[in-house]
Order: sequence, then structure tokens, then C-alpha cells
Amino acid sequence: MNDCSILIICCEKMKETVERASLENSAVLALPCLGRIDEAVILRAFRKGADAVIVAGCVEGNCKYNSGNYQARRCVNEVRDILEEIGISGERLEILNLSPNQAVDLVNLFENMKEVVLRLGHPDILGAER
Amino acid sequence: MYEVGIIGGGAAGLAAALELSRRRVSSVVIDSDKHIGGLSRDLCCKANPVCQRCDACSPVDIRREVRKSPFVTLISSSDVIDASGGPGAYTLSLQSSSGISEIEVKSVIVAIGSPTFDAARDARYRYSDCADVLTSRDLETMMISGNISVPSTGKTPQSLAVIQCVGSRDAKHGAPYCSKVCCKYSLKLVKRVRKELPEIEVTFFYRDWRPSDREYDKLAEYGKEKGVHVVRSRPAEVIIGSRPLVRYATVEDEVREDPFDIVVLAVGLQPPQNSQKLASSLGMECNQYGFFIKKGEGAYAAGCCTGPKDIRESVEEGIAAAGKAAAFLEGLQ
Amino acid sequence: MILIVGGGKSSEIAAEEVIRQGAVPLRLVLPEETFSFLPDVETVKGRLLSFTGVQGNFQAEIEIDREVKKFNVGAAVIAVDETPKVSDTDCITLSSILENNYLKCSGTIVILLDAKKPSRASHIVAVEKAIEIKDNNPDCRIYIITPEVRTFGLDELEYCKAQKKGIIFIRAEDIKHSSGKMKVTDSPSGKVLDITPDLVITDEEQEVKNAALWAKAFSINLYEDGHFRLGNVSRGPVTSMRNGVFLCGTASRALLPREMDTSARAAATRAVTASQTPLMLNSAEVDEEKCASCMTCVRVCLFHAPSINEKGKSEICRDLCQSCGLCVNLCPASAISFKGVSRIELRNAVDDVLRCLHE
Amino acid sequence: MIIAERKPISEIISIIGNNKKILIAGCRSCASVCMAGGDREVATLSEALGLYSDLNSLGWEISEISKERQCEKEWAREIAEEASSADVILSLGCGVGVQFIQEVSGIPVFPGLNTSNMGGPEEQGIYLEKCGGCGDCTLHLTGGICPIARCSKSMLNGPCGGSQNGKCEINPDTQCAWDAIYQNLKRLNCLEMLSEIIPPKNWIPSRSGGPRKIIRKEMVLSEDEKKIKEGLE
Repeated sequence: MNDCSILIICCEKMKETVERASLENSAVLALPCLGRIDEAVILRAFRKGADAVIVAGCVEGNCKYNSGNYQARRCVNEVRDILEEIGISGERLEILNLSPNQAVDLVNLFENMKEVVLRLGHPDILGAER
Repeated sequence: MYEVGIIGGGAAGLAAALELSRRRVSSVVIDSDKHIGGLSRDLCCKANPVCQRCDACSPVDIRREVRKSPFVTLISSSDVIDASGGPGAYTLSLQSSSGISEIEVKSVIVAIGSPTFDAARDARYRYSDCADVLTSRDLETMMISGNISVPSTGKTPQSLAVIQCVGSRDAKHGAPYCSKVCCKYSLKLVKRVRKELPEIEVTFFYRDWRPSDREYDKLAEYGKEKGVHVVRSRPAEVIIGSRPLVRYATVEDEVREDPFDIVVLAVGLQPPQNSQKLASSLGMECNQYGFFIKKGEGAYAAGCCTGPKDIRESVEEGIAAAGKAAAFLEGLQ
Repeated sequence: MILIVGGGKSSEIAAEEVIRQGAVPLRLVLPEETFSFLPDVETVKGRLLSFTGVQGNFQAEIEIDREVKKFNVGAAVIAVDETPKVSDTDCITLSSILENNYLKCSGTIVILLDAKKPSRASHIVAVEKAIEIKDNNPDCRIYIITPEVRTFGLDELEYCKAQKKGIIFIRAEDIKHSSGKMKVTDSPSGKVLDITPDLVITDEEQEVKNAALWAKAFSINLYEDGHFRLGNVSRGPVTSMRNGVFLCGTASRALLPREMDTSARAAATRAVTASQTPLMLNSAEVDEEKCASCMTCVRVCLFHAPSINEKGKSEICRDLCQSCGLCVNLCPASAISFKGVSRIELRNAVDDVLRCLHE
Repeated sequence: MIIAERKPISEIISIIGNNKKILIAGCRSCASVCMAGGDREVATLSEALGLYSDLNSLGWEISEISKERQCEKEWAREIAEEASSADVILSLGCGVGVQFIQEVSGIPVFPGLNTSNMGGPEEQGIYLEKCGGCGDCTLHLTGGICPIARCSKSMLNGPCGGSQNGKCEINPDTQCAWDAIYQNLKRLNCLEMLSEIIPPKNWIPSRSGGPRKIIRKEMVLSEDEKKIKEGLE
């Protein structure tokens, strides 16, 4: 069961921190700023076979455009409600406020995200290419 | 042959290198440590959870941009033992594991920073004899690794004492000046610790609250919070026991000894070592404590080596020095 | 050319540094503001109407005695300093005695430093002035009353020198000062002192005059207490939230004289570098017939880029837009987009990223 | 504007039942402005329903469309034509939109929103009812604040005495309309209007007088113009 796939959505600034942490079988989607993420993007990720999604952005108050991570937090809460209604556990989605010198938080979150996926198993998505 | 030689790869040095690379001026950064980054390298982010503007991440961003810039050459684990020549043509002699080498530069920026006060020198706080007495830097490395535990017992601490002005405002240990940064730094570090351990009891031992920016009443405000005590007194000593006891005189002139799980010493900034030799070889001067004096053309100083300051001011001073060096080089042509 | 705003010390240092770096400073001061004359700096007295354009190519519209002139500048440095608030107390203020020296006074002098928002350097200025007075007439008694003695860095030595000269420092919480008599409770010991001062010198609260006017012209934001909001740490030092506009001076951060010098020189250096490296960001565009003019974009954008044009539709100003994508996300009609983050491109990006993850 | 709120997804799923091909129709006027039914919400709902159908392998085919307004026959017809291959249309317009599309569509049209009231944004994301549509406006008597829509009991003369420090007793975070009326009249310093008794209201023009039809006579085309327009003989 080591083929659990975790998508990390991060902003341009955190791209290097995330890639430097080089987490295995995880994909990184970098956007200009976390403020660009809307519910459809995260739902799409689950639909395309992601077992878990980590939204990693700058620390609140330090975003280059100032409101990216606040908006991402609201978006993640909204998606978590939708996922609960649809029948996917909300634990598969996590937002993490990261700073360039705290890559250890990302690694820790990635580890216990893997445990969550092992515990919950794959959401058996028909459409996802397995 | 480089245009600017930057001695010291800390926050100020790298900021200068980055600013010069933005102006397409080539520079070489010489750092004595194996890893480039200096004092600000092992600082954790103090967000609790909102950013407290502790500036710890700005040297990290700068270091990453410098690594990508083609104009900057990084030389680590090599010391500048001697320098000669005058403005426009300096030769720096470097000593590293692979022997001595010479580098020709047109202008020099000294950014060797300043070490923190070695807490063992202040015997009253028994830093070397008791494992539970830490300096703020030890607590910092513990924070970065993510688990805060009492060194001797391994359990999570219930109470924490922060003693300010260790190794600054202290003529006996050669540091009668105030290090200007420990007040604001300690408050942010404590707020970050209390984000991790919300129910920890914290006691501040301070003499004068000297914040940065306009946070004049922040400590008094924070003192009103549950579990935070603010005591205006300079502790006499730390007594070793199962838990370290801090012995201090209270405002009402009675002597008290309170036990704490961890005692953190907010260590000040010491002048850079043997700065006199480097200064005279570059035609610069030092004040009576060994901090560089910013004067003259060709050789500039930036960062903590010109006086205790915080990361933001060091980075600004690095940028200013880079500007002066760039202007000086244009003048040469 | 670099536009430098402000008439205080920081703008002087910034202008001097810009000249040293080989660029041309244009110093802008408000008509009613006093400013110190600088020989080779062109100082203009006027009101900034608008500041448009991008880093490296700004257009500043300045109204100089009712005649609007346009200047083309590469970058801007806001080097406004805070000025003492005109206080109605009858005692003498710290800044007033700096120029004319009250050295001949004798008897007991009280320097009261308890203003709510004083300048960062008020304590060292008070200590140095106290030493000067004590040197000239040693028999007078000087008290310095303040909740905290804030002498930063190497100024601590002045504080020690003052104590050696017999100047009494009282750390006091509540100070009752009425008709020539003063009752002070010393906070560490709790003892109450009665002082009848012959002369009371106080420090003043600082304020930033017409900060809103500058903020509106440069479209940057303010803190609640009226100071300029600094750029977030991730944007680097001396920056504001707008590319190409740099902030130094005590109107944005409390600074000691040496810190003010460093900050002003750093801002000037960054401005000269920024003016040489123009910045072209691809700004967001609004598809007008899709726009529901619901003003969500106007409300969420921190950089004041979107606005409703005369056709009632949203329009995004190319120069202010930082292409962060927040409005693209929040626009309910998906009318706003720019290359790389439109809805379809993002959908395909998610598909590709996950497809190659499964291979 | 008309304020509406999206139905919970579980309810939408139960409404769809076992239809396979769904067209989600968005509306770009009021529903967009109150962030309930614009293109963005259509995309979110389509992804959510797609995820649900993949999860339970129902094999739904979801397509999206979005028009300027659903409450116009021409646009409603365009939506109906677009849904030629669909089993059902899920309209994210307000109640008016759903009915307009149903009139011209051969397949069932289901509401995706709960249409609520007429009002406006208090601030970004918070929408407040302001008008009850009673058909006989007396705002001039109550300092520009409508007690019928904004007072829980639609009192016409003065607060009901149950409000504490300006908040309605029925819902603590609803402002008492009469308290607001008093403050407003004080601000406009014409407090004496409070002393006049407002007579009982004629409720015939309101909803309780039956469905209403508003006619603008000079705008109605004559019969022969309509015939020519539609090309009959």
C-alpha cells in the first residue's frame, strides 16, 4: 500500500521549500499565490485520484500578497464540508502554514497524512487512473 | 578577480551580495563556517500562528536567491587571515583546509557579524553545570527540531523562566552596552513557545523593557495573560537542584527562590573577535569594544560587526554597504 | 530619476545617498511643511495627485501652486518622518529645547518621559540633554521620570554616565502633576516622592501628518495608528506593499538616528536598483460582458487594482496588479483571468500533475 | 438584489435521484452577486457531483452553462436547447430562473438554490434582508428603515418591548428595526415623526393579496405588432 498519492498545492514562494523536502510519491502544484485555489481545484484533485491533499502556503501575515493564506484557509474549510457531505473523510485535506526555514513541519504533516491514508484506504474513485 | 569581496556570509553579507548581483556586480562571499548563513541560520519561525515579523525567514529567502545568482561566488569554511592593499585593489589571503590562497578584489565589505555571549562565562547562572539552564539559541534549536522537552528529564516543561540581559548591560563581562534585540526577541520566542505548549507558566525577569517598533506596552499587556508573570528584577543566581531555582529580589525587597523546569538566558551580542587586526589591515577603525566604525571609502562594514542590531537592520545595512560599494566602483572607472 | 517624499532627516539622507549612487533625486515636500535646504537636490513644494505606472517607469502628477506637472520617475522612496504632536501642556517639550539651549537654569529640573507614543530616540535625547545641563551647572538637581529607561545599544553608556553624574532616574507608573507640585510613586519600591520642580521638560507624542494623503496617492495602506504599513517580511526590508515604492523614515517604523540613517540609505539603494530593473507582471484582465459588477474583486484586492469603470464593469489597473490571482479565484462570474491560471488551465494542470504521479 | 443560498449537496443529490445526464445552469446576475449561483459555484458543484458520482460509480455526465440572466425567455430558451441531451437541468439561478427555464424546457428543471429574500451585502459575504415586497412602501414614515421586512413581528408602531440593547429578542444577532429607526430619526433630527401613529396597513398589494402582475402599459406591444414580429400571416 505504498502507492498512496498525495498532492501538495503550494504557492510560488514555498515551491523551493516543498521540492527541497523531496517527499516521495507526492506531486507538487505551484500557483502564483494560494489565494488562487478555489474549491473546484481541490475537488478535482480528489476526483483524479489523489488520496490526500496538502495545501501549503506562507505563514499568515507573511504572504507576499497578504491575503492568500487567509483565503486558502476559508477554501479548505469549505471543501472539507463538501467532502463530508459527499462521503470522503475531511482528514484527507490539510492546510499548513509554512515558513522557508520550517520544512520539518511539512515532513511531519506528510508522514501523518500517509498514516491517515493507510488507515482510511483509497477512496475508490472510478474515474481515477490507477 | 572579483569586484567586491564580502567577508562573512551572514544576513548582512548575503544581503549585500544579493543587492550587488541585482546591479550585475560580481562578488565573492567568504564564510568561515561550513554552512553559509551565520547567526540567523538556525532561527525558527516565530509565527503564533500569525507572523510576528521576527524576520527570521528573510535571510533564508536571500540565501536562496543568492545561490541562484550567477554573480555571486560562495566560499565556505575558509577564514580571512590577512588583507592588504588599498581602496580599488585589495588582496585577501584565505586559509582553508586546502591551504592558503589569495583573492584580488576592488572593494571589501566586512560582515563578520558578532557571536552571542558565551553563557558559561557568567558563573552565577551555572550554565555549564546544569542541563536545564539553556541559552536562547539552545531553545531555538530545540524549537526547530519540533519537540520542546526538559533536557534532564525529557518530559514537557510546565514552567519556564526567561532571564534578560545576560552578557549585556554587564560591565564585569566586558559588555556594558545594551544588545538592543534580546527584549523583542525573547517576547516573540516566548509567544512561540506558548503556541506550542499553551499551558506553560512563563516568568520574565527583565530590567527595562526595550521593544522594537512601537510595542511600548506589549510586555505589560502580555503579563496580564494567564500563566505569564513579569518581574522587574535581575536574578542574583541560579541554584542547582532537582529543578533549577532562580534566586531574585522582588520589587518589595524580599528574596525569593522559585523553581523552574527550564531557565532560558537571553544572551546578548559580543563584539567580533580579533576585529582590530582585520580593521587595521583594511584601513578601518574599531571603537573601544571592537565594533567596526563605518567610515571611509573602499572598505565598508555592515551587520552586527558594527554594533548589536536585529536581522532587519543588518539586512538593511548590508544593502546600504552594497550601494556604497557599487557607487565606489563606478567612481573607479 | 527617483522621487523622494518627505521633508525630514530621512529624506535628506536618502537624497544624498541617491546622488552618491549616480541617480537624480526629486524631493517632494507638502506646501505647508518645513524642510531643510539641500544644495544639489531639486526640492519641489506641491501635492502629489497620482502615482501611476510600474517599477522602472512611474508617472507622478504633482500639483505645484495650482499647476499640474508630470514627472517620469524610476522608483519612489517614502521618507516621511513623524513630527511631534502640538501638545497643549504648559511645560516645555523636549524637541523645543534642542535648538535653544536652556543651560542657565538651576534648581530642580524634571524630565518627564511618559508620552504614549514617543519617538524611539526620546530617551537618549533626554539623557544627553540632562548630562549637558548637569555639566554647565552642577548644583542643580535633575530627575528623569519614566516607566522604562529605553537607551538602546551603545546609548546605554550615556545612561551610565548620567547616573555617575548624579542624575536621578525614577521608574514611575502614575505621576500626579498639578500646579507646580509633583507626586510620583516609584514603581519598584512603591515609595511616594514629592518634588517641586522649577522646570518640567516632557517628551511629546509623535504623529504622521497627512499620512492618508500620501497613502492614497501611492495606493499603499496604513496601520490603525496612522503609520505607513510595511511590506510583509517576505517582500524584503524597506519595501511597501507596492513594487517600486520603498519605505524608510520614522513614519513607517520607530527608528533611532543611526537606524534611520541605515534605513534611508538602504531604501535609496533599493530604489536606484529598482529603477534600473523594470518589472513587467502580466496583469489580470476582466471579460466585460461576463462581469456581474458585484465588486467582490474591488473589495478583496489589497493593492487597490480593480475598480468599477464608467461602464459599470470592473477594470483592473495594469500597474497596480501584482498578478496574485485572488480576484481570479473569487470572481463569481469567472470574468477575470490571466495567462496560466484560468479555470481550464488550472483544471488541466491538476490532471497532468496527478496523471504523471500515477505513472 | 435577490439573495439566495446553495442547497446542501446531500439535498441536491437526493433531488437528482437516479438521473444520469445533468446540465448545471448558472446565472450571472443576482445569484452571482450573492456568491450562490455564478460560474464559480457552478464549477464547484459540478466537481463535487462528479466526485460523488465517481465515488459511487453512478456514471453521471455533468455539463455546465452560464447565462447573463435566467429570468429572460430568450436566455432560458438557449439553456433549454443546450440541455437537449441531458436528463435534467439543475438551475443555480433564483426561483424565478428555475421557473423560466421549466416553461421552455422539455425536461425537468430542479432548483439548486434556496431563494431567500431581497436585500444587500452588509459586508463581503454577509447578506441582509432589507425589503419584504409588501407593494405599498411607507419607508418615508419610518426614517428609511422598513419595519415590515426587518422587524421579526413587522410591528408598525414602535418596538415590541422585547428587544434588549438594540437586538431583537427572537434572534440576538438581528438588529431591532425600531431601534435602528429611532437612531436614524435622531440622526436626521426628526424624532417627532415617531409620535405620529401609522394607520393599519392595506395588505392587498402585498403577497397575501395573491400573486401580483405589474403592467407598464406603454411598453406592451399590440397584437398585430406581435404577429408581424413572430412572422405569422
